[in-house]
Amino acid sequence: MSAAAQPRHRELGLTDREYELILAGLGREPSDVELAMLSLMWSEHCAYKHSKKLLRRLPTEGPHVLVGPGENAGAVDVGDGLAIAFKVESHNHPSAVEPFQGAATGVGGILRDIFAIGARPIAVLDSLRFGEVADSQRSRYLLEHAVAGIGHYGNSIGVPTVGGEIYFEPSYEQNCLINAMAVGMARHERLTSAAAAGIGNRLILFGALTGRDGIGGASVLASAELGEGDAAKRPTVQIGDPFAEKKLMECSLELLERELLASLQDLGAAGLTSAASEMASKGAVGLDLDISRVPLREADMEPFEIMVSESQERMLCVVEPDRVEAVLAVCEHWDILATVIGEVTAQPVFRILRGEQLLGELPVALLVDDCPLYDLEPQAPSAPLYRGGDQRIATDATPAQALLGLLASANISSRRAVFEQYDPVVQSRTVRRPEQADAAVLALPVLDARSAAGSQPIPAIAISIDGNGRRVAVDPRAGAAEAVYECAANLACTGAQPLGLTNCLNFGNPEKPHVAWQLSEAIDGLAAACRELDVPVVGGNVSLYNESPDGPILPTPVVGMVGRLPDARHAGRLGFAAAGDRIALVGHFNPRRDGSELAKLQGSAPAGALPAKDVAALRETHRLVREGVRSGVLHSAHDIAEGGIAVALAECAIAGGIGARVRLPDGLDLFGEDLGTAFIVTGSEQALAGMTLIGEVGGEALELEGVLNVPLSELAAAHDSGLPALLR
Amino acid sequence: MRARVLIRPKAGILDPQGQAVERALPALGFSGVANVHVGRLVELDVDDASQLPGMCERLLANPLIEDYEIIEGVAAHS
Amino acid sequence: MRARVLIRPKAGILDPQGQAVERALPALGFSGVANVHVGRLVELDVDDASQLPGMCERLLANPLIEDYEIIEGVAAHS
Amino acid sequence: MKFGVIRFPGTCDDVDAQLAAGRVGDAELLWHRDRDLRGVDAVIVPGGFSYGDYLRAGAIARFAPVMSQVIEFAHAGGLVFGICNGFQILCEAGLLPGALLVNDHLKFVFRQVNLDVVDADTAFTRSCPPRLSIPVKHTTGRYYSPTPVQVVLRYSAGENPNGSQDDIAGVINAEGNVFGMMPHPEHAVDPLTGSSDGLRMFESIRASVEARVGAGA
Ligand SMILES: Nc1ncnc2c1ncn2[C@@H]1O[C@H](COP(=O)(O)OP(=O)(O)O)[C@@H](O)[C@H]1O
Ligand SMILES: [Mg+2]
Repeated sequence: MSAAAQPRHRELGLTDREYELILAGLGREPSDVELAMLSLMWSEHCAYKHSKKLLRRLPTEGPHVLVGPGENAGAVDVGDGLAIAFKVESHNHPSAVEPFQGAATGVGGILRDIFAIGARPIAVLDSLRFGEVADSQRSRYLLEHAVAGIGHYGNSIGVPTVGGEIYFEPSYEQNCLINAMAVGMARHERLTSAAAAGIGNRLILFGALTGRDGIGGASVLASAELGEGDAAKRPTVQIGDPFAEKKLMECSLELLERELLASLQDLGAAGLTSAASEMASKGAVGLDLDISRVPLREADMEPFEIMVSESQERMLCVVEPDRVEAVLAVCEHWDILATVIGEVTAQPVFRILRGEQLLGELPVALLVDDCPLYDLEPQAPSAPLYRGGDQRIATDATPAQALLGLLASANISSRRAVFEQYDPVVQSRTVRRPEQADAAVLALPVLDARSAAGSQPIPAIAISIDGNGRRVAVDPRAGAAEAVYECAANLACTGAQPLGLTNCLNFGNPEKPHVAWQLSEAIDGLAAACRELDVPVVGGNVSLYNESPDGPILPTPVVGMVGRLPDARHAGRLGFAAAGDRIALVGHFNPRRDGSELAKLQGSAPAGALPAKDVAALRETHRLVREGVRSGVLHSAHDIAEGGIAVALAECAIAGGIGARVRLPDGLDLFGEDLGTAFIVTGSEQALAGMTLIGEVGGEALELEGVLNVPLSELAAAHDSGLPALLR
Repeated sequence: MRARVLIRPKAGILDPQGQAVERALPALGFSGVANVHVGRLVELDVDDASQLPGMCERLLANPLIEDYEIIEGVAAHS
Repeated sequence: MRARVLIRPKAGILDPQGQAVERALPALGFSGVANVHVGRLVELDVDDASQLPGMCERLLANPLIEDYEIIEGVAAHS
Repeated sequence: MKFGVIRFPGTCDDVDAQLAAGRVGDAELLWHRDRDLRGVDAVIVPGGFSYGDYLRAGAIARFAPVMSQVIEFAHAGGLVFGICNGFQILCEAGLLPGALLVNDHLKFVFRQVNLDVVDADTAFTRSCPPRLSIPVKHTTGRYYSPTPVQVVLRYSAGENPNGSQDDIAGVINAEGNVFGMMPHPEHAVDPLTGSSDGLRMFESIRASVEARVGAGA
């Protein structure tokens, strides 16, 4: 359909009813700039119109919560006056178009959310989903470029990328998922709000020039007038400049450290429009913004383009008039362009000016609060969401063949080829990097000669990110809950107690009843698991309409969790530690094949629900492992996840570089899964008293008595070469 | 035939490399420089020059963010 | 004046980028390609073209590993 | 003794280098616009992406105002230690021979590698054991020199992460006072974060500075 064929508000994604609400709220027709601003602020991305009501089901309070959902990132108290801020965000659609820049700017965007609230970013994690790499050239391309983009941004800005996860399923073929999580640290008093405050205070835009980047939907406002020769006026892909953001980050943190700012906000989706109107809304004030002062990369930009540009590496702050000089001086020190572009006003109205000329005048509430929120119409689908895939492991494979096949498979093989492209150690606090433990561990205080020599504990945090869309598809409620359990289990393996979590809800079109059902069930599952484990949700992100002509993606809630451990010196490891250590299986383990990796690789469609969990037992198991690791009596700990107990044992052996001899309890399914419930731990015989002893560490092979006996070198080769072989 | 492909950031696309060079030059005493852009150069021998546009579209350039220009029949550089 | 600087790896120095392109092309169905090299392109407006060799020597190229070629007076690309 | 750690816009491992050097002496950061080295006894040009590594790694940083001071300091015999991006900058500045090229596999690589100390008789390696475990992390680490150079560190057999000529990981100038290496010893100074082998290099520098002072140099 051509641009002229339907009313402009529809071209901009507003329904007729929404447009009527706008007319009623405004009492007149909006101008071009106003319409562009409103259409973006009323978009799913900014208004959460299909998810906000559901998100209210998530528990958001807890004794450690310092900042809950609503600010740029949530934050929890980790003691000693320190706060940890964190959030996960998606950049799925830009990455499907241009994976390198899409992923890079995804990292850049989530980092800005962290330093916008006053925290210094100390870690990045990524959660990636692609189509089946073994079959898809496109998925290999997307993976390679997305990983390079994440590395490019994180490595260049000096924030370690300490963890992540990748899954491959056919449903992500056309719609890959690129979620990035960032974690920051601040002293409590440094945490900053985005709320604009102080009538007469100045609004300063600092950072990169404003160009036509990512103008997206609003570009239809120009398209009517765009001729063939006007290619230059078309919106462009956002390009990330980590060098610019490095300076912007240092500059922002210095401005806050010197207490020069009344508030600070990053520019993300919908650029100046969303950043400024949200600052005004939070502060219950108005703003006058003069677009003629906004420094531009291209001279001939239209007012609406300036207001909705998504050029990266920009921040907005509110400053008292007598501090403006000082702010500009700090910006100059960091080689950062900074310009006063407006002022805080008493009337809660956002006025857009070009010099003296008034281009737009919108009530802040109309922009930020008045978009209608929709009730979904969930309906359970009649057919299963996941119908199984191609067979890649023979159904009559021997246990040894199945184990080697799993270790080399796309979803289980070593991620080394990916994480070697990320710097995990910059900032000198990484105590556990990828493949050393189930969660990343970062020391909080500076590590120096004194900490090394002293006997004082070195408090640390552990971070994990998880979410298995296939299991959520099998059973949305239980699958989403499993993501929470598994993150908590990962933390337990390092000795950490969960403090809070963030989540990114990647789903299809919520206007479709079965997608609405997935979303609603998954949120209920998340909420229940959070309550069961006492982990509040402090923030997150929702990415809907992840669809292709083949249908929606698997429902993919991704959970990022942060916990605390009292002493980094006792952070757990997953690898077997020493010959002679006893091995125990802990937990109320109820493994099932349905929905497991082996079932997938053997081409069988999952039937029924995921295993029911005994939550009291699960909590107790996590506590036991956590305490055992903290006290040092456990020499290693690893949760049993995808691939079941056989894969978990192999991973412990590979990571430790030492074999084991194990006798499994009768009737235990070698490859069944029950995520988050059970662990392989090692220690002395006394340390493991009361646990189910299953074997002993030692030798050059993994032997499961009467079942299989495979040399360690063969296990390691399968695990290490799996992904590179698929990528070739 | 030896051919040369010049690949440059599309107009309007952020070019941080070009900016960095432009800002560095005055400090070295070079003035009167503007509009610096940094791109890529690919030189190759091709049997069939009609394949060049396809190669550019599919591999050498990223048409979403880069323009390319094909120069056929340049002198060989050893 | 708009000028163009072509910077290429010196002969004899391993050029893995050129090799990667050369290896990738046949898989995309392009044959008969050889001797691929990947370098850098710098385009800029200069008031005084006599400054160009100095800029190349000091900043734009590293003469130890790269050769450069200056092309003066090219048409402007918007 | 006092180390000075140079910070350019885009430098990432400056604080890490300062912390590492701080374990054996005093260490302070120097800003790229500084025009004096504040009396430091040794200069560290740390890792990261100075000026975004745009154009060529290290190409723009070498012209920063502070670099003229570093060059003067080096010509006067002062100890200058370039790590990763710092090594690239010192090569670009002509203080060290050779150049760093993009890795043969074209990707960024982070890896804990073993290094053979092939010359323990330098101001930077005198306290080092024959083998060190230290991480590398770079995209442009393939060392190349058309002329013979004094090699101090090599990647142990089979561990070359970037295709560098003759497995070279670190080289020193003819005068023995300017040294550059691609691996990051500042990220190997505490067993808690993986290894403390890198600390030996900072200790070597301190010992060398103290020996000079002792000798009245
Ligand atoms: N799935 C979710 N769970 C909890 N909080 C959420 C979720 N999705 C969004 N939020 C919260 O809603 C607010 C708005 O999110 P978003 O628009 O993504 O923020 P920003 O514009 O700063 O990136 C944030 O405070 C975020 O934490
Ligand atoms: Mg934000």
